Amino acid sequence: MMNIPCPFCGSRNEAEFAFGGPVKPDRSDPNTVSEEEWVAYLTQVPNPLGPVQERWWHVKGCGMWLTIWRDTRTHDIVEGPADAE
Amino acid sequence: MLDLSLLIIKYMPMMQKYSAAALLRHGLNRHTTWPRAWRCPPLKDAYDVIIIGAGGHGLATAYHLAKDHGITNVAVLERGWLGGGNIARNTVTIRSNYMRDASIPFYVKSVALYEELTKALNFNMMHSKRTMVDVVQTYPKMRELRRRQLTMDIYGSTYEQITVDALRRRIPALTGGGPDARLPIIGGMVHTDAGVNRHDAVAWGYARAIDAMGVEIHQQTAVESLVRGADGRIEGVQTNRGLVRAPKVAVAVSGHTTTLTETAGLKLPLRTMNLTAFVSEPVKPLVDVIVNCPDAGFYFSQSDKGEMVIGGAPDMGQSFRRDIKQHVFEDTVTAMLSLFPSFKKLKLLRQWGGHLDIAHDASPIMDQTDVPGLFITAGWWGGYKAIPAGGLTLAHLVATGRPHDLMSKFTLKRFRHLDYVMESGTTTAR
Amino acid sequence: MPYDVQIDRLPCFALFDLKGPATDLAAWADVLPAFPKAANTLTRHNGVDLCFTGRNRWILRADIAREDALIAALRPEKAPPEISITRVSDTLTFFRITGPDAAQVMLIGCPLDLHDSVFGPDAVSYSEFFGLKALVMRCEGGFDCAVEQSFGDMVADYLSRATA
Amino acid sequence: MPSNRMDTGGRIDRDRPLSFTFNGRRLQGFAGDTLASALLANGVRLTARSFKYHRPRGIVGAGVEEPSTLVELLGDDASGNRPATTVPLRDGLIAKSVNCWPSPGFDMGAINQLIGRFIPAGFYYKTFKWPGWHLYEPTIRKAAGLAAAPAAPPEQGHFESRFAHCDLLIAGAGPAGLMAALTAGRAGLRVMIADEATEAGGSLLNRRLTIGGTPALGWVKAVVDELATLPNVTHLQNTTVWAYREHNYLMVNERAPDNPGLLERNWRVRAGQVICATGAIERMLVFGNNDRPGVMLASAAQTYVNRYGVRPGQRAVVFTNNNSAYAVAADLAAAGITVAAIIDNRTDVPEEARTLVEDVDVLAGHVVTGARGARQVRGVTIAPVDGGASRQISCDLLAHSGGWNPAVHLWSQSRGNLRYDDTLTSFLPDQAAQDATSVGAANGQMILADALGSGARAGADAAGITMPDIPTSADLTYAITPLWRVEQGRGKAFLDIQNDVTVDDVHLALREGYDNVEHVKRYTTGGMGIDQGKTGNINIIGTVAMQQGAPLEELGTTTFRSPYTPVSFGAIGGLREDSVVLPYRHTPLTAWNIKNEAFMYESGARWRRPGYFPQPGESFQETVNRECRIVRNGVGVYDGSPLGTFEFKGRDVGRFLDHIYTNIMSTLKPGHGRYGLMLSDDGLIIDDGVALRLSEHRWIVSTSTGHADAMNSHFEELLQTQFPDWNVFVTTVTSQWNNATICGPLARNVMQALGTDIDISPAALPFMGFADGHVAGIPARLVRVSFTGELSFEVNVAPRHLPALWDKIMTAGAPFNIAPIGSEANHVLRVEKGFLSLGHEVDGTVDPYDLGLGWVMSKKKTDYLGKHAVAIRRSGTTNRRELVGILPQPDQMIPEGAPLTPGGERRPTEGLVTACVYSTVHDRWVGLALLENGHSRHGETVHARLKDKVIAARVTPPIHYDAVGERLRS
Repeated sequence: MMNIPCPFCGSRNEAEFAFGGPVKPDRSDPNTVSEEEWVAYLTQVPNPLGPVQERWWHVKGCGMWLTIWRDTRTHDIVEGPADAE
Repeated sequence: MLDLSLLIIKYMPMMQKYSAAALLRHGLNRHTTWPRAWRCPPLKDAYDVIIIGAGGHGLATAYHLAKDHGITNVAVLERGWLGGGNIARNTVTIRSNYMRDASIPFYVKSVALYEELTKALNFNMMHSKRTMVDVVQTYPKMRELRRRQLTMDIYGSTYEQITVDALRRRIPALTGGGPDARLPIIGGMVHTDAGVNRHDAVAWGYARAIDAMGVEIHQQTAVESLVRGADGRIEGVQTNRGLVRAPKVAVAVSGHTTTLTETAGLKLPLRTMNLTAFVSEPVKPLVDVIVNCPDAGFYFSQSDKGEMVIGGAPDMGQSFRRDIKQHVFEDTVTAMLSLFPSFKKLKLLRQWGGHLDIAHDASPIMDQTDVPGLFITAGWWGGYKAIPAGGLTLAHLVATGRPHDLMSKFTLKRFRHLDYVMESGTTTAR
Repeated sequence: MPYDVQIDRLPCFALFDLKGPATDLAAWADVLPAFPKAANTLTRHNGVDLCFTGRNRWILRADIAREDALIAALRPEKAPPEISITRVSDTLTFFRITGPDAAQVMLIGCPLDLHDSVFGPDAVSYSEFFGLKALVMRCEGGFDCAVEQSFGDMVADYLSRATA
Repeated sequence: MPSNRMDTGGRIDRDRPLSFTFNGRRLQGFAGDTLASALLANGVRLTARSFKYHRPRGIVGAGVEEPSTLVELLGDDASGNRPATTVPLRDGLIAKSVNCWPSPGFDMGAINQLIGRFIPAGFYYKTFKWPGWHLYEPTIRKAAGLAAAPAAPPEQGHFESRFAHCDLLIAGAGPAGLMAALTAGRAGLRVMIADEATEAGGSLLNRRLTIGGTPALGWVKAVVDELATLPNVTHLQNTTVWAYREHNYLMVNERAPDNPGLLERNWRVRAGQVICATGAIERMLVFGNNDRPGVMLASAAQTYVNRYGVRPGQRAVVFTNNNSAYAVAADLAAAGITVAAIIDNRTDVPEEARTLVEDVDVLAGHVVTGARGARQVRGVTIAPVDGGASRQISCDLLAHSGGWNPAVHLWSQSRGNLRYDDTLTSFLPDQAAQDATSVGAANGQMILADALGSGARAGADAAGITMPDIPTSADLTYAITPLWRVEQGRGKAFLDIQNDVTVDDVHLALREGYDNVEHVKRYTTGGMGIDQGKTGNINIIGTVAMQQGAPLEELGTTTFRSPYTPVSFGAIGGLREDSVVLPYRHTPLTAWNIKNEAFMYESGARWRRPGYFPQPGESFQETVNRECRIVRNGVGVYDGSPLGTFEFKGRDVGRFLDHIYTNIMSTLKPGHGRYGLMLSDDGLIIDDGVALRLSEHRWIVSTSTGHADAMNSHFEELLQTQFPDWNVFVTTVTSQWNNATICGPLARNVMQALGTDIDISPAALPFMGFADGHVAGIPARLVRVSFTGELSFEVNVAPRHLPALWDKIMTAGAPFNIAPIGSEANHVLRVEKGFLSLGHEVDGTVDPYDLGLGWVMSKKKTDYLGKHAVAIRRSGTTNRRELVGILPQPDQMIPEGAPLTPGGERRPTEGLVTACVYSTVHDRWVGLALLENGHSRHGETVHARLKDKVIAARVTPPIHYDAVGERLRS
């Protein structure tokens, strides 16, 4: 049970959050990219052995979607949400 | 065919035959005369094929390369100790009750190969064909399982519906899930093909057999990167013990697939996730089948040592930590106690985690990659049951360059058209 | 000894979900108490609680008898696009847990650190209660804890089991 | 019956005798005893049989490390596999040895000793192969497994799990832990200190030491008393910290909570900092027959005399490789036990140790090469370390000490790493991975003064105060010369007593190439017993090291897994069982439904709903048929409350809906609604529903019941992460708007009978229209949607009004024979209409075109979620499975999910039956199916393949009823 820093609520139990997956590149206009690029965007996510930037939704708390850097080897949160208060 | 049989005649005698008689004979000289189960030969600088990962799939692939295709100039490179990956951490459930045409025949074949493995490898796998019983608690689930049943029947995999009474007679400890329970049991499905065996035996049996056929296993040999030639083809691997060359490299490192392929500039639709299991204290025989409770979200079987071997849902986040998330673990335990209230007094003895990579559509991937000569077998999620057929089909692919019929749907190419294989099936209940 | 607590399921409150910048909300509806500054705190003004439960998110709580008056004052359907005002009186059901062991019973279901030094008299926060999303705040001699109305019967059952 | 109970001493209450039963014998003990100490007091030496060879065994340890005597408790506190050393004695306790029959004295399984030499480690991998394992398995299973499984849940009481928070969690209340707690507690930190023993003190309970010049236990009492006065300190005994998870989240199991209703309590503790004061565990020495009853850990013998006033023997030999056993010898002598000799592998014994036992014969540079005696130790054979003549000494107690292992289990679980220390010859905590420190013996501070000091230091650091003064104490220096095994001698030398793993087994494993420590562990099963190798693992590693000539630090340890000691699943689960894990959701009509004998079940998304309303004598099918006829020919009503409902507000709502729906929503006029379909960006159908535009900037969006939560997440993620600048607010109002849906040709009549201020004429309120007003005097929103294909009025009201509305509908509808409709009939009606259902027709592979919903895929919009993915998928795939209707030939039911195969042969499927229902409209079975290229195969005959037969079916369009849809528009 990780302790996830929420910008609004402070650190809370992981169980209050829903996992939002690793952060993908911004969604570009599919009309401007090749089919291969679009497929890659849809199916591939960062899967590093080490820090990964990922989203969590504080669904049972303040409702905020937040972004943290978590080390996938240790669960250490190496960087909290950018807009932490 | 002829030279294949020759191969076997040529190599098998190198292997010390295991039998009760051998035990007696060696027992008389205090077991000081047993040979090594496998050698540790010097690492050559080149092989015909390199297999990365001496886990179940890697070892089985080497076995079928040698046995079916006569390719024995093979090195299996293992970062740690052989059989130390997921094969050392799984819950040894062997079954073929899948839903899609693409999947069922593959698993039917795998179960059949497992049943013959003890004889094939002259190593006791302790294969226990004890059947799996599904405890069904919702109508949508029952509908989905009936769908499986009829499709499985086409491929000769057995799945029979039984009543709640029959279910409770089969599993006397199943005293929860009564009419007033949150999710009353509405029936069961019996999959008689299912069984369990001894995971260490599978790893050691394969290792011993491939060693006897001339394949080399190199433990404590970590592959740091894949090496490509000027033409983009795979050329070999860089290890902590130096460069090793091979025109064909197969990656069989559940969980770490992307870690390796990215060293060759290859991106794959895989995520690494954590799955946990735990065992109870050993107790006298109580449950003689594999109990699977899809609605409650857990399954277990009782090992020959008497421990309940229990598994549940994965932890959502990506993880290489091989840990246990307490809340995920508690959900599994509480689900179990709802159906098996007497287990409240049973004690947790040991728990552990393992990691595996899951493809974007949650189905396995076995294919040659865009890097010529580089093959992957990944996305196995419950891949223990797939080891023998996984080895059979990957060996075929590596040897012939063509996918085996049993794996023809599970290519990497399918993603180019988002043509998913959705074994997970129905998305929601009515 | 068993837990020394009193557990009551409270009747429906008048509840409003407010979203948007505090300034715009305050400008639109003068009936509102002063907006709390600190996250997860509330302000009280003649029987109306204003809970700061999320960035640009607020819950207004008052006696159900004041519901119509509040609707008239808040005019949800007329509110400008910069803000959102929605009546949600029926969406939450409140439990009041009071008595010497109230804090202990809360610990069985709620992962929040409810120690006085952390969860003060004006504290309010969404969190979990028996795994369900819940709004938790202090009340005289204990805690108020609200869950989604459709889960109410379940939580009543858990509480009776927990204190059996 | 011999009594080994001393007249005085120990922490037992001689005024409170307790009687208990062990293997059928009635025996006496005292309050304060453990089962083990009571057995020893009664002279019971042979207490167990070993797992594999069924060798006679006695009591080896005095705490959780006990590898030998496991008992099964019967009666009230029934439980299995309990080390006798951790079972507090109570009056009427009934215990029996596990794994032997009929008794440890006469055990049939002992036959295994005779064939022992032929069943070495891993023997079962090499045999039992012919004709098949199934032949041998049942026997093997019976032989394994130790105690019987619990037969039933506890009769009274329940388990509790709770959350807790503290600044500092201290595991262990020995000298170091107590000192840390006192220091941090005085400084005002919120401290939680937990200890597995029945009382605080740790090793001080077992030894005779002084602190501040007075007996150490006096100091312990003073500290415990002061902690009790500090409101910021929680002190728990009989409580084990069993797991150390990520982010300083630890599991703490309290076995005897103060609440009589509770059996056990599990604390989930989030700690600011953690101090591991878990002490050290003595390790065995490895020599021939080191498992004989009467061969005991030195610290255990010391514990029995000092803490329990029990003499574990009359004439003792002490065998050691370190100083600590000299204090033991002194204590044994003081207790009136003859100490025949101290055998020490060290050639020069430190003076301070030697002086403790002036009149005891110390044989330096010697080792015990074997224990004599079968059912209990009668003597030992000893010899010089460097070989030479052996001789024998008789004794009935062999107290041995192989040195001490810091209990680093918790530390390792926290992912803190270990280093091998050559002076202490054991693995010690090294780098911390979380905010944790290790103190006392757990950190290699083997002397009392150092333990107290490290505890005080850690407590002070945690509180950020200066180091307090430490009370003075005297203790023996710890000096050791490693002795992983005695190489001379004969007889089985055990490394793991519980799993019967010998030195020969490890040698065999290495010989056969199982040369990694993990391989050795798995091949020999060493360290895999219930004690998880607490006394033996290090000796296995040492033996491997000796054999391979490799230093221990290179080999490393095997993984320390949670739990530290076994924990009952009940405590882990706590209250969270059954409906707590999967809560039901109820609508306000649940009571009414139950009163009206609805068959209730979970119908997705945790909602408990009526499946159907059977009338007396009706079969399931008759009930469903009746409910269907009512809707098709008259009027019915159902509770549609669970439907996901969201209020959208803001300038950019239209723009946002255009992005998430496949069709265009922004053009919708206020007062109107529109059906829409939502795709994931990779083109999978995730939901369908209706959007209502209340006004320019306010909308209501409804989603399917099952996907409401997922959709909420979907909306918020897009809005917060992709369109943070868009002016859109989303508020969930599912439970603010419940609805009763009146449906059927007579629905309008019922509405008129109810009375409403809304003009419900088709012109004023057409299909997909809605209006706010009153129905039967209740504030309501009236919506013209239809899930049944009939004229429908969805009357949305606040939940608090729903029961009243429902009653009024029943009254107003009575003249029209209105009746409640369950979800089964709803299913039939939607199938007749060919309405798609997530989970039936939508199974993750079909796209809107396959379902005949191409019209809902906007051509105008250049981009929306899933648009391009669907195009890519269709361009790359052929033989798509498309939605069709089917009419079974001859008329009969086809089970849902039945595969369609060419000619019904045993061949790959070309589709499947997604639904098949009895249509009261056509008086026959009708169905829906997904069929390869189905759209172009209307009129063909396909075949459903069941196990026992093949059913033909004619392919039709997927709409079996009112294709033009005039009824729902009426």
